[in-house]
Amino acid sequence: MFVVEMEGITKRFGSFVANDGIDLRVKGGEIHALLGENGAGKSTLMNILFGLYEPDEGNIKINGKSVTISDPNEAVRLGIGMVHQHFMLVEPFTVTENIILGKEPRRMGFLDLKRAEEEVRRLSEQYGLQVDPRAKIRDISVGMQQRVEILKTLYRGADILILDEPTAVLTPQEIDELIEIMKRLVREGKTIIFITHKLKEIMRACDTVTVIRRGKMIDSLPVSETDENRLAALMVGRDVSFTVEKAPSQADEPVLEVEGLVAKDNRGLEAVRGLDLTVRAGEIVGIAGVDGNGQSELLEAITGLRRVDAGVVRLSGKDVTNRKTREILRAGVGHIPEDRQKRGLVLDFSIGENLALITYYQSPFARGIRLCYPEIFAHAKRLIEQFDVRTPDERTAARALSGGNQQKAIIAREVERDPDLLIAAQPTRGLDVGAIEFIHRRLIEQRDKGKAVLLFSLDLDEILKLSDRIAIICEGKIVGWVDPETVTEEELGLMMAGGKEEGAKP
Amino acid sequence: AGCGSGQQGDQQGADQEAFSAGMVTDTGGINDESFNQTAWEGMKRLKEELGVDVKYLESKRDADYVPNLSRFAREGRDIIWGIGFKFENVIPQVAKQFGDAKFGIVDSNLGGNIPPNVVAVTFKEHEGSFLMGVIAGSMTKTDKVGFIGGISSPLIKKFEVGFRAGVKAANPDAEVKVAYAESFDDVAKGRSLAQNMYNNGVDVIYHAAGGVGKGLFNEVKTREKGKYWAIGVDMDQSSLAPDHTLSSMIKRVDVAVFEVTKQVKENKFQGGKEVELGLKDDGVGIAETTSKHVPEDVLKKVEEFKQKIIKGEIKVPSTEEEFKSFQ
Amino acid sequence: MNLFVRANRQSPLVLAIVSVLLGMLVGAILMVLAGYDPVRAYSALFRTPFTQSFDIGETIRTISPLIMTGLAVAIAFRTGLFNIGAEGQYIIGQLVAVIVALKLSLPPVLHALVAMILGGLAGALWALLPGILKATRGVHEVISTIMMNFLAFYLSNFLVRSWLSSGADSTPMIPESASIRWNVLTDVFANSRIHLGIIIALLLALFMHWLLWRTTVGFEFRAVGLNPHASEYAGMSVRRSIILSMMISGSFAGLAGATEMLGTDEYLTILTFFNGLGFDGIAVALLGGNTPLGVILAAVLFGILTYGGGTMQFEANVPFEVIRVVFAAIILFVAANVTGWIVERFRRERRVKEDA
Amino acid sequence: MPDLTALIHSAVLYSTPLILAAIGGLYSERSGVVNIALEGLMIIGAFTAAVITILTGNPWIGLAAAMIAGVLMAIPHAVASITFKADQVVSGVAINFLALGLSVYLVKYMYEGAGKTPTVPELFHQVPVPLLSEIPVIGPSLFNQFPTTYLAYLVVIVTYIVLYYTPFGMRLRSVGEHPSAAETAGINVIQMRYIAVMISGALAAAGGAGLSIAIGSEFGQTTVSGQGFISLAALIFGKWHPLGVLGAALFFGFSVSLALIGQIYGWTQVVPSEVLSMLPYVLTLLALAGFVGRSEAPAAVGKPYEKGGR
Ligand SMILES: Nc1ncnc2c1ncn2[C@@H]1O[C@H](COP(=O)(O)OP(=O)(O)OP(=O)(O)O)[C@@H](O)[C@H]1O
Ligand SMILES: Nc1ncnc2c1ncn2[C@@H]1O[C@H](COP(=O)(O)OP(=O)(O)OP(=O)(O)O)[C@@H](O)[C@H]1O
Ligand SMILES: [Mg+2]
Ligand SMILES: [Mg+2]
Repeated sequence: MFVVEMEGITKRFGSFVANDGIDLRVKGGEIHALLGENGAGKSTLMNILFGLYEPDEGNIKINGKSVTISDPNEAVRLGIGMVHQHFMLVEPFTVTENIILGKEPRRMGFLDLKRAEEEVRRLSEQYGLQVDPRAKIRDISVGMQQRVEILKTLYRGADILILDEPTAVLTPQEIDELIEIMKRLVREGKTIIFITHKLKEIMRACDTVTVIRRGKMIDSLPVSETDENRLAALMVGRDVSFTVEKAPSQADEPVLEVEGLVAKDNRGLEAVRGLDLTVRAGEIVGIAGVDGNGQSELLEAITGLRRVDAGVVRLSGKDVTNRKTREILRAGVGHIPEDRQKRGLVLDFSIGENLALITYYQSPFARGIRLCYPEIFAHAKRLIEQFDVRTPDERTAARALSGGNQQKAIIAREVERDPDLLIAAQPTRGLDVGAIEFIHRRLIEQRDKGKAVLLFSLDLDEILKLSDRIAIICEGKIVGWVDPETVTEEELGLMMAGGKEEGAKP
Repeated sequence: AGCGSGQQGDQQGADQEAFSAGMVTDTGGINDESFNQTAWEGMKRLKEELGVDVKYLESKRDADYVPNLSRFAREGRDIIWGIGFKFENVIPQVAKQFGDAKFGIVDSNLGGNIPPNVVAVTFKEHEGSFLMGVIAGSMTKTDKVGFIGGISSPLIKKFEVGFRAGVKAANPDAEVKVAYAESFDDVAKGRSLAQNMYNNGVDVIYHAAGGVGKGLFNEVKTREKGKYWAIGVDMDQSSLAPDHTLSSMIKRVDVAVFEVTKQVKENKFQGGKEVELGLKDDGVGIAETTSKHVPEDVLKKVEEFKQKIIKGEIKVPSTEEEFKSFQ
Repeated sequence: MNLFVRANRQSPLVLAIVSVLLGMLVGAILMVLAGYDPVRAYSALFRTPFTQSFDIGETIRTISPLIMTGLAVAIAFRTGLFNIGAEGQYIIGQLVAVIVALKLSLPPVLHALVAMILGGLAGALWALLPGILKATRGVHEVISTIMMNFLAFYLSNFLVRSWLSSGADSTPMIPESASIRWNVLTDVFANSRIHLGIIIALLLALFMHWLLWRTTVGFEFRAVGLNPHASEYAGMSVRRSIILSMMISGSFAGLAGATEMLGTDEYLTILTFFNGLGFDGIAVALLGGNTPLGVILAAVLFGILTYGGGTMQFEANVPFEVIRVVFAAIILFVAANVTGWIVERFRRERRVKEDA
Repeated sequence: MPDLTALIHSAVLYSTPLILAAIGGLYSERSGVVNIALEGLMIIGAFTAAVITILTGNPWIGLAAAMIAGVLMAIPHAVASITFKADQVVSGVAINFLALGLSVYLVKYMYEGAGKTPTVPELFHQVPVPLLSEIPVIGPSLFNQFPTTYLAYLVVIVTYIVLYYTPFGMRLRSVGEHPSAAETAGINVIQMRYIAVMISGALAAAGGAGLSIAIGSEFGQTTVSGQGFISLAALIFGKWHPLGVLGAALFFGFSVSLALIGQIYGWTQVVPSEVLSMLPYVLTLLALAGFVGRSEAPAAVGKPYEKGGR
């Protein structure tokens, strides 16, 4: 018996076809994986199911009945709940407030927060979610936030849960816990549609998988009848290799030395507390840690974006503590920031301007204060070619590029400056295997050229695959170093959690 | 459609034959319940009694004065009025440009340098204000009276000083509280000032503050009758608070505009001169409604002072300097 | 219709023109409702600014400060700042210009030049404080510039009364040597008050174009305006851009004040309220899409409407304020892209018909 | 020394229109729509109140009409900035132009070319609240006021309760912080924003009405003269919180009345009145620079909402 049947769904954005006659059938009580590259159309399909978009063609049946889902309210009434790829949580609100928003318990017209909190606590216990109903969203970890999202759907009585890439931001332990929760939900009679790029998770958690490529449905099959390689090939449309070819590192002189570093976060609390770190030429150092343990503050302090309250930062032996960002970048630092759209690019600038965003004031792009646009565009053309950035031309706004190509542009810009130290933060977050492969190769290339690479990532696979040494960060300190060859994901996860029971609170 | 009634009859524009006059308001606008409006009264009288073709132009900004004056000059109007001291700087300029046209300005003597084609009309406001001071000084029970000014300037200072002199003459013990709203149209400020003065024991307030004065009347109206008083300015303002208005200092801008324009029509234009109108000329005076609340003996005292001023026995001060030497 | 639709999709200019026409239609409706004759009103409005050389001169005079305040607002916008303080910077510009004109005695030309430059600088300084507050303390420039407007207002009145005149309500006329009227222009335009401000305005527009799109400074301004975070990550000094942009913006507004003082008014009075040129500048900048050329065109339109509006009131008895309503409607139509929306409607309808 | 009662009284008098308009702005901005149109909304309120009170002789009808007019004037702002996704600042600026132009145009049309209305014959009067007005010092200053002031008190209290203790308020805040989250929770973002902008129109117009039929007695070009902008400043200064806004508005009112009343006590002998007049603005700047620092706007303020947008 199918609880969800989507037939021939087509959705166009302008002339772009995001979904092209897709069929999706989900059985009751299963965990159904939806697999596809970035931009394949997964979120779009789910947004249609959830009533956020109206399909241009096709029809939907829920529990065998034809329905039109014109808005999320309708979807909720049909028992559909969705946890979005980008969290839909109001930061300054509490957990409870977020959960009840739109369906508030009332007493004489006023909010009945007491009753709401009890309800949230009850649900949380029933499904083993362990959230604090009174905590503010901005104070809890990403993993917790995700549970709040799940609670939101449960609170509304959802039987069909859509989880859009829920694991991208989680630690291994959190992923395990999530999978546990999903299984528990299914046991309680729920049906789950689970979107991911991560084949391993599908193999572990799911019953059925549907693969989408470029807006078309490619295949739908039981997980038991397939394996990772087969799925990867279906997804990308060609065979992919999973391992990165990597020679042993030839580590040399220290390039980056950080000693006793102290820095505060935006709220004025100490986020980096006496941190020591060394990265040598010719090696990749991976920083593993749960989100919010001082990673952002650390890299901002290194790059001069945040005040260093104590300690020293040295670059190739030269003290650069509290120098201006520009000075530090010029001293040989490349920086691939963690949020490409917010920090890496000026989306409304042309791709050419973005590729010169750091060097525009130097020759040959500028003479004195005069800009030389022909040079800027010529330079861009070269890089676009060299780094295979897919864009109509160098004058197109960065906004119009896909996420992967935006990231490629940033990498092109940073690598081309030939820095001694390359800092890469979440360089592949949200990208598909093809793009990931490309970026990984570039990072290793840098290392092999004798550069120092400092990698921040929440994706442990990535850390393990790329790093020559791994530093574990917890509560603003490096709490240990491990060898990627010998360590297991589980050990790593435990260290990251800093011995705490749950890696939830920052 | 309802537009300025004065404008209705003359839409054909100024034909060469009819005698025509134009008037440019300052930024206060035509219905300012003050000198622009009074001046327009004079213009309307010119139309009714002498068949003069009259028209006005309002100025949005100070920068509009020149184009507005020029526009009338180019139309060939026989006399063009700039109403208010704000025209002080532009009238000589335009008068020079249009040497053949005749201009009039109210409330400024152009610092004494009056071009031959301009007549400057000023008033001895201090004389009228002196009489208001006499009334206030005589009527106060608390020996505290108040003065509310608009934007401080030598002109408004004349009102203030004259008033203070009058108070001093009638009641040497009385104290005068002075405050300027630094505005001519912020009614709320007028009200606040009045309220605070009254709360501080002041029982008679005189204003020379244009629209700001309305705040004074709004305030006094809400207070006990026969105890709190206001004195108006420019025209008879007793209608704003009939039970609380002692008097008003009348300034006959309409008469001035009427008389001077008439002179031009009769080819008796006295260009290059200042026409200064005081108590003697009935250019300033006391509102008729004064007798309503002011008792006989005070009125008599006022009349005595008035005669002394007219005869020159009292020289009313018009500046702070002169006030210092005023006995 | 076909042509209209096709042209429309391409050109922002066409969009602007259609919005202007729609705005005037709103004005016409308002006139009809009140029993005025819109044809007569508009013909008076558009005829006079062009027919007599005096009026042409006065129209140009009206346009030049609008260009400058428009550019002032636009350049700040480009850096992501909303300079609502052009009004105050304008006042300070005219104040300093009149001070220099009255208190310094210098030979002709030089006198005017010094007065103008110091006026511009004063505007820049007046914008500096909000710039610094924004850059260092995160104070929203909208409030701080509103405060600065009021401060400028009272400061100007204070100095006029206590220093520049002896307690009077206006300063004396500035000396000939500080005037930026130019005999040739004055003669050509029949004694109107046209002055060299218009040349300065056009030069400023060129300067802005050059600065924004030809220099590293402009690159920084635009980057900071579009994404301050990314700019900071790229090593730019966001603070410097904010402060510098505010100062340049302020200097434009200050120059507007200075040129108006030295060319149009030639004396300064006690202000009773803001003259609104700073706010008009906001409208001009918006209609002009925050580009120098757009600002010039928008200022020309606003200038014609403003000056012609005076004539309209004179000749057709229609209150001048209807012009403000027309402004408002134009801004709304441009901002909401109503034209584009109407065109979309047309196209969709046609497509439906063609499909059927 | 000035007596404190008088000073507080006049501070409250002056802050009343600011409180009403700024709280109006609070609704709009909390829902994510920048409201620089407060000035225009106050103007239309002041205009309507004056005209309708002149026509009917009843200031209550004038006030009600003003609030309706405020809603009507807010609608174009809502349509442009919500439905048509125009830049909200731009649209607000347009409303300011529109309100001033339209109201003065109508005044001229109705009153034979005059730049302002005649004096309103029947104004609101100050009425003491029984009991409360007998409290020493603050009684007569806070509770012997115009009905518009009591309305302002009420609006602050009600807004506080609505915002933090009702579903409507929570939804409103969520829409201004994270509209997509609100939409997925089944809240109609567009509708919420329309309602909020319309409320802001009604309240700002009530503030304007206070200027023309309570503390003032006419409407003209300069009746509002920038108070809408000061209200906006009060809103930001008060950090988008009803009590903060109240405090900020009172602060402005206090310093304005200090400058004005100072003259009566002879302060102007020492300090020129212009310098006193600058006081509120200087104090505000100092406050902003010194202690208040950054104020966090609602996260989504100024951003048009695109359904399904990321
Ligand atoms: N609102 C929109 N307007 C225009 N294009 C859109 C819109 N939403 C999605 N698209 C495009 O449709 C395509 C499918 O997007 P969708 O978000 O469904 O992909 P996805 O499979 O979820 O990818 P990812 O793994 O990156 O989340 C993409 O190319 C995207 O750019
Ligand atoms: N705002 C936009 N304006 C124009 N085109 C857009 C816009 N957003 C997305 N697109 C188009 O949609 C395509 C897909 O965008 P999206 O960001 O979803 O990338 P993606 O398909 O997920 O690719 P990647 O794997 O590189 O992330 C882009 O190539 C782009 O052409
Ligand atoms: Mg993508
Ligand atoms: Mg997706």
